Amino acid sequence: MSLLSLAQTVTNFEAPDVDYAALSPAIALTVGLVIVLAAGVIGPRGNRWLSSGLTLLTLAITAGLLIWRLGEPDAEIIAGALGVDGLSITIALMCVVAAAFVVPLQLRDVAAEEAGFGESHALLLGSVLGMLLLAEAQNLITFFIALELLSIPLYVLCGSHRIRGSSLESGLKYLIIGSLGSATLLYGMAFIYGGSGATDFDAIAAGIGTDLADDPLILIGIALCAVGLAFKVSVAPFHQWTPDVYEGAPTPITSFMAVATKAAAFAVFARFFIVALGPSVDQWQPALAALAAISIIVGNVGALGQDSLKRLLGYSGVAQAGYILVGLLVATEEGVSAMVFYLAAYTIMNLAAFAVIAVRERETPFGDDIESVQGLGRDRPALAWPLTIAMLALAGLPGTAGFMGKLFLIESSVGGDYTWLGVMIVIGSMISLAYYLRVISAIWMRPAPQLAPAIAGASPDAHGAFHAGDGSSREDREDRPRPSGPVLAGRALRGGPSGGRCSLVVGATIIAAAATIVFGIAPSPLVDFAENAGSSIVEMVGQVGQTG
Amino acid sequence: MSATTFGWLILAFPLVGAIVIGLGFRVLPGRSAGAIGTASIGAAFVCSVGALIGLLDHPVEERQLADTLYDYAGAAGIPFELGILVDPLSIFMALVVTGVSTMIHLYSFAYMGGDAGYRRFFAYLNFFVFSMLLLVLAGNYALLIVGWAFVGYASYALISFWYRRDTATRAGMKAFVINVVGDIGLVFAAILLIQQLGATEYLAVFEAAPEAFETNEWTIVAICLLLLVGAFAKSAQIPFHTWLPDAMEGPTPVSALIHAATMVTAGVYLIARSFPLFELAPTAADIGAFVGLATLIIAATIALVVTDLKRIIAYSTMSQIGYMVVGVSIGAYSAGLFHLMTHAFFKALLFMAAGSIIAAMAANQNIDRMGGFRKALPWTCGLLIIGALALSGFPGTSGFFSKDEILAFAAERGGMYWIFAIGGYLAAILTAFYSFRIVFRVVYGEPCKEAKELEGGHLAHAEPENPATGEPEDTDVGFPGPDHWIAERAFPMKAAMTVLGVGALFAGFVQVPGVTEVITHFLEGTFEDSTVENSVEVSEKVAYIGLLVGGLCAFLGIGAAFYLYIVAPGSTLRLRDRAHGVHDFLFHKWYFDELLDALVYRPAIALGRFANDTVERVVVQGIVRGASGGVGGLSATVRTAQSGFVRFYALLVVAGLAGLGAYFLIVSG
Amino acid sequence: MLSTILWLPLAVGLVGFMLPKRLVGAWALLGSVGSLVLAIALVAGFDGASGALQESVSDSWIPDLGVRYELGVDGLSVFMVLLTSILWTASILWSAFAHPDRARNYFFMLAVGQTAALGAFMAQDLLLFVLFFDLMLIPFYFLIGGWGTGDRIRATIKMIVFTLVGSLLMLVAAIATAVLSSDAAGGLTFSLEALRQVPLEDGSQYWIFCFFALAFLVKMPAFLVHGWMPDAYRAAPLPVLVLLSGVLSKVGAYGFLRVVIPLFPDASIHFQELMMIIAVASIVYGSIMAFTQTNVRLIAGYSSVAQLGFITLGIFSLRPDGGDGAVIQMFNHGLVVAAVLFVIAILYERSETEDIREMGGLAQRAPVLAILFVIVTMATLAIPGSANFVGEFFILTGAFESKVALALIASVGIALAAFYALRMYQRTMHNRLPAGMVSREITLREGAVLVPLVGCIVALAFYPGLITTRGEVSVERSLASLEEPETVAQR
Amino acid sequence: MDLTWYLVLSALLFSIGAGGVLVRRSPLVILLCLEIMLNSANLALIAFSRSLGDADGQIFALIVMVVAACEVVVGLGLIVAMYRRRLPLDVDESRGLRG
Repeated sequence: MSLLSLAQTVTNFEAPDVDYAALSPAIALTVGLVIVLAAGVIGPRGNRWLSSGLTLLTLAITAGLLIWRLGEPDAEIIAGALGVDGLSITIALMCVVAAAFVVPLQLRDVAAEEAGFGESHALLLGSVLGMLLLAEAQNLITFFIALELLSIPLYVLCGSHRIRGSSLESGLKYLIIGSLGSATLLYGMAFIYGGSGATDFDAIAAGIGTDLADDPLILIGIALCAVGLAFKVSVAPFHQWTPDVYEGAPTPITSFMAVATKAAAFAVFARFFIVALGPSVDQWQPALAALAAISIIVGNVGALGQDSLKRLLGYSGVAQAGYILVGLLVATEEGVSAMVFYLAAYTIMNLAAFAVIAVRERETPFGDDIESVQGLGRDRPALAWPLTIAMLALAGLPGTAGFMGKLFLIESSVGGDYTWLGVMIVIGSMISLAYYLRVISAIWMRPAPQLAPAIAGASPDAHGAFHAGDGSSREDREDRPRPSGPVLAGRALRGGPSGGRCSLVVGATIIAAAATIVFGIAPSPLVDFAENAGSSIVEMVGQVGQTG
Repeated sequence: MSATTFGWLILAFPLVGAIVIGLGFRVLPGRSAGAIGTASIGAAFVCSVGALIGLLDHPVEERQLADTLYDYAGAAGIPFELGILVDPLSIFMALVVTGVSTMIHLYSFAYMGGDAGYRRFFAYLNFFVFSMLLLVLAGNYALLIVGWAFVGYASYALISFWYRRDTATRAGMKAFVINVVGDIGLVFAAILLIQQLGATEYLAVFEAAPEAFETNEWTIVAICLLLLVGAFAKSAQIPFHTWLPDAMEGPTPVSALIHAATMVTAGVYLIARSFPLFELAPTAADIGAFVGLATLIIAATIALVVTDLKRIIAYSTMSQIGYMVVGVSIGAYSAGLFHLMTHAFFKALLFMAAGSIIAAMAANQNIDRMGGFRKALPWTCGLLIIGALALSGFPGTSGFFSKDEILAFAAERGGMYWIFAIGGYLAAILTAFYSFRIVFRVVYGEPCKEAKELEGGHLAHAEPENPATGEPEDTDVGFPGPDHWIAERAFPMKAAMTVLGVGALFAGFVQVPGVTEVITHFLEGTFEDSTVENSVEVSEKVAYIGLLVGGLCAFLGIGAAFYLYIVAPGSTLRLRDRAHGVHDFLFHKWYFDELLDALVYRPAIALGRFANDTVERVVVQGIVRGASGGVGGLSATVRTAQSGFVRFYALLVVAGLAGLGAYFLIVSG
Repeated sequence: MLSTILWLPLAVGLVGFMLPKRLVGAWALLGSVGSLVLAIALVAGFDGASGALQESVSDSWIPDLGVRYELGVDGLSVFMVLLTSILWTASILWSAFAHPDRARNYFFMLAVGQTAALGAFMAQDLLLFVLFFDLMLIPFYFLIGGWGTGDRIRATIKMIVFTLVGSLLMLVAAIATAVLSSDAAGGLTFSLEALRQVPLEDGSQYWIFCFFALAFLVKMPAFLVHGWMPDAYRAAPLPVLVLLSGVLSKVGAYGFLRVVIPLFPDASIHFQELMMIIAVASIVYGSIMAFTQTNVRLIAGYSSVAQLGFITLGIFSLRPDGGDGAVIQMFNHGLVVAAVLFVIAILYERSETEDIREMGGLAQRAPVLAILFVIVTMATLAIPGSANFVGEFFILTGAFESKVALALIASVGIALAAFYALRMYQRTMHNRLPAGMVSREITLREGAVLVPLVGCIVALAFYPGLITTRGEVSVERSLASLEEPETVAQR
Repeated sequence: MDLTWYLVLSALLFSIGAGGVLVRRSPLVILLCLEIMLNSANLALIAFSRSLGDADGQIFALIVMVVAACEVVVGLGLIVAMYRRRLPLDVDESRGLRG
């Protein structure tokens, strides 16, 4: 009897059907992650080539699978918990590219060396996996898990340069504030779940429908979720972790965080708000508009007069988040396309900038201080031009992808009756010129600092300014003792990479810069790429409209 | 060849001369530049005669031949053609200009011989003649303005010819800027004409004007007043006259040519040329006449006390032009132009004589230091006296007839116009007095040091110094020249002066009341349809009375001068002491310079200082500083908020959360 | 044709990177001469009678935004293209002799600048125009900052931020124009021709006009927004300054004729008085400042503020004669100010100073220089008989027709111009030679640059009709859209 | 018993957690407070799922616990690392990064 009932239950049980083809990128990443970790643990200690190679291989396979899926129709993967569509794939591709760009940067990164390449690469891949899932999340639960899967490895990576106090500090700060954010987000999710009675995005939208659009429970939930997401994309006034963490974390990690996290978080931000919370768009639009304006201003003025380039880019990241948010909040197809386009542009130009900073950190004793790029125009044109282009692009000057991105954002803002935000964007760019041009004038118009030529001379053994990271932490910067000969020698003894290997990074940098220019002149391919995302969002909203 | 072809040739020769000398300034040997210059002007004179003959072939009413070379810039409803008008008036002017210029070129050929800037001088001089001819031959107001401005530039270049003298450069600047003010007047007149009539071409304008305007309509009055502004600035009429005395900084031939004979009479020409407009605006015409009257009296009074030889003559020039302006303004066109011609002769002559004397004085121009040149410079003094006689209107000389014709016309027209007759005759007394003041101070009396030297056969030399400031000259630009020339020792100067002397004596006989009226007849081609001139027919009775009065005035003035300077020498000093108030007032030229300084120059400078110190620094840069300061402050705030305290970050987060929550609670239903 | 002219300089500049340093200058010169020849051919082949666009090029560029690669020249732009090529050739010639360091970058930046300027003049697509307009700044930032003198970095940042304030707002305005008129135009388009068919309603026209006007006025620069000018003029290397003041300042004025008046007629009429007042203020203020400055660069700078004021005055008389005057005056001022600046450079090489109080008496040993300079001076003060006079005459006629009082005030500028221009000439060439000043005759290199420019000035003085007749038709065409609201103008 | 009380309690817990993060200076305590916040969310989730009568909320809560555990692990790891470097275990002391 009981057996029979048991048998009945067994027979009744049917597993949800899984679209493995659509899931394949995630699977590939997971497998790769395990292998890399194993290789790191079992394989020869500190062998940078093995794990780097494996990581790149994994990323390549994932990218290949993603591109393959790009052609396929949209699909639900596991009972609507995950879904593959244009948005998810484009965002995932960006994250994968960013990671692939970071791996060579890590090659000579002392932090990765200490933490062990296997481990740090595994963590990197874990974070990428989180991003992939986040971009595909269709459901509050997967959304939350993916978000944490993205964040937690980054907490570790930020703190991975253990012998540097600032690295640990940044890790801790990131952890505390990040967890605070997650908690808030989670609490908000709880309210939305309670209000709408569902966890699937489209179900939530249906649940909210039109009558609950201004229900306090839902709206409080929205507020909490907005705060939580604003954290991840570092929108003011929830941005304050950004400059500190960017400055403290090892440069490769910073660059990865700066671009990939933003991309993934914005993807889910858009999906969650436009699809799930679509019904109460009128309620949250003004709030987000205010946030966007605030963070444009705060980010840009904060970056003025910063000497640490990473910090400067951190603040500029806050401002850029504000720009991108404009594309999101108009909640139109143009808006989302503009957002994705700008994210793509932002990815390439930021990667170029950070790569140059990373290289200079190793070549000069100035760390990421602006002095480290002074006179670059004469000494290292191969680095000077990419950085210049990146800065011009970030400032949104014509002929660069940044200009096109701003163009699309402004267009969507005007189209969505938020012209004043368009004006805010350009006002922000005006202010931003003051600090971007400061960097450029340091590159081209100021002489290289006294002892820099000896270091920046790009002679192989002179790449020893190794723990320049120390120089960049604040207490040293206050009154940095000019590193004298022996100190340098000591640094050089720490064994630096030769210029030859750096050329890999330089090459990547130049490619990124070139891409910035190319997409600035012929944006169409990138536009089509971005429009997949836009259209897919609109489709989802459309489906909701039919169901609800 | 047709008259118009000659007209173009008249323009061509001086221009070519100027360009050749200008480009060849390195290669031209010796005095060849002077030869080329003189020759080209001579050729222009010949062409003028040719044009005259060509013109006389036509019947009187067909003597207005317009011809266009090409459309200069006409567009958007603004006509702007490169066209000339060959008619009796323009040819008359062309003859006077080219004739006198030829003589003065001849004079300069020798006089400037010692100057390092010899070629430059002739290039400028030829360019001036070209501009002057362009002015008189222009067929429309637009081109007139071009010629008008070119003579202004030429005058500037020649006034500041000795450009190392800052007095000279300053005088040039003054002349140029005042003349630009005049140009602006003309420009707006032209604009108004275009606006009202859509034309600048003389014949078209004069044809359309009577239909377009009724008499004394404000537009036509405005047009005429604007024309008068231009005319006064060029002809040194009050209040635009202050540049002329300073212009004497230029070499003497320049004063003779530009600031006596030709350029300064352009205003008279302009008024005469635009007579159909002025006859439509009697008010403007009368204003012109009164300004002329004021100028002729004031200038004459100033000329009584000035001690600089050239400046005396300059003020007399102003005064004489005053006569002409009165003439052409009250409708005595041919009379005014007749006086223009005779004045050109005797005033050029006076300047030439003065130049010769100044050369003898080693560039010293102060008549207080001169005296007793009659033996040293017989020829010069003779011609000086001839010039003075003509200027003071001594019976039989050219000035006698021309001046009286204007005044007789005024008397005949009667009514208010009596004022001009009376004022004119009174001023004539002054004129006679100051012209013979020169004669008696320079020619007679005790020979001065230089005169004695010269009698001993040695031409005085002095340390080169600026007579105005007394500071030493640098001789790089040739002033005062390693050697200088007097008529007695330079045949070209002699010749030129003689010719003009003959003109000054006998030119009057072409227009003797009741006997001949060559000028009037010739000019009829232009003025035939003048309502005013033809309405007034000067009766022989009035004319002869006028001559009588004029003669008396001349005698009176000369007599007074004779008494004060010969009979009772030194009495002038007593006179000065007794009426020193008057003397100071006159000696400071009625304080016109000071007035101009206070009203225009100082305010402009003050305004400039205000703009620099206040507007630029406070407002304009204030905008910049304010913006950057605001952003900077904001940045400071943001960066202080970034305190590094993680708990503060958390606090901000909670605050933000609270804010959002509050907002959402508000919007929730 | 146009595409060749447009991209040739950039191509030359890029190739320059592969050449050895000593050849770069010559190569760049070759390229600029090439583009000059093409520009002359363009003018020669230009049909003056028709106001329509000529040599038009139109390809799709960013379909998603309806942005097209549309080029074309008409009477407004053809001479600007010529001016650009002339001045760039002159500037490159001067620089090629001077052998700047980092020559490759220098000439590359010059090349980028030329392409951008040409693009701004040729663009017939609003967004393309804006793009080139902003792009122009970048090379000049590098040129002034990299090869300038004095406090150049502050000056450049000031200049860039200041001028971008305008032009980025203009970007928003441009997009807004396209978006707001997309319904009427049937889809998003930035084509000027299409946009002028569907004028916006007044409300949006007004604020859009303000954004555009701000951009152009800052670029000129006009009174009150010229704060960047003195520093930039002091800092810029002279061959670059020639371009900055000769060409870039014109783009602003050109923009009014090309974009603002055709697209926002009602706003143009609504703000006519304001703009004319700003113009007159610039004239008077610029002139007053010019005759109180002692630094020759600043005299040139403020005088061009005044000159640009005249041009603006002509444009916003909203009449064909005023507009036509503005067109020719843009060309004249470009030539004249370039000549003046080169003269300043020559003077500097003799006196090692840019303060007129420390100069003087140069004419004695340098008669040829004196002659050239006096011609330039006379052109600067627009002596009748120069092409500049024709320009000012037309402008004043237009202004007189629409606002008599303003025209009269503007005439003060002419008198002041006579004063400051002559003052500069006299203080440098005349009066005593101060101690320690060497007066040298103009050298072959200097002559090679200056003489052709003066030649152009003189030649144009003989036949200004060359421009006025060709400008006329196009000006009327761009004023055409004012026609029907003319009634509004009356009240 | 009414759902509201559960929500009130969870809100209370959330506030306590947040307040703790704000006032306490030891990173350990701050981690604890963060845990409290997460659990307040859990409470709300479970309460809702109960009132809605659907299991998702409870599943969610279970997963959240796992995640919370991970966070704490990482946090503790960092704290240990700081301790090893003799860095003061006081969040107010670690403010090298600022400005």
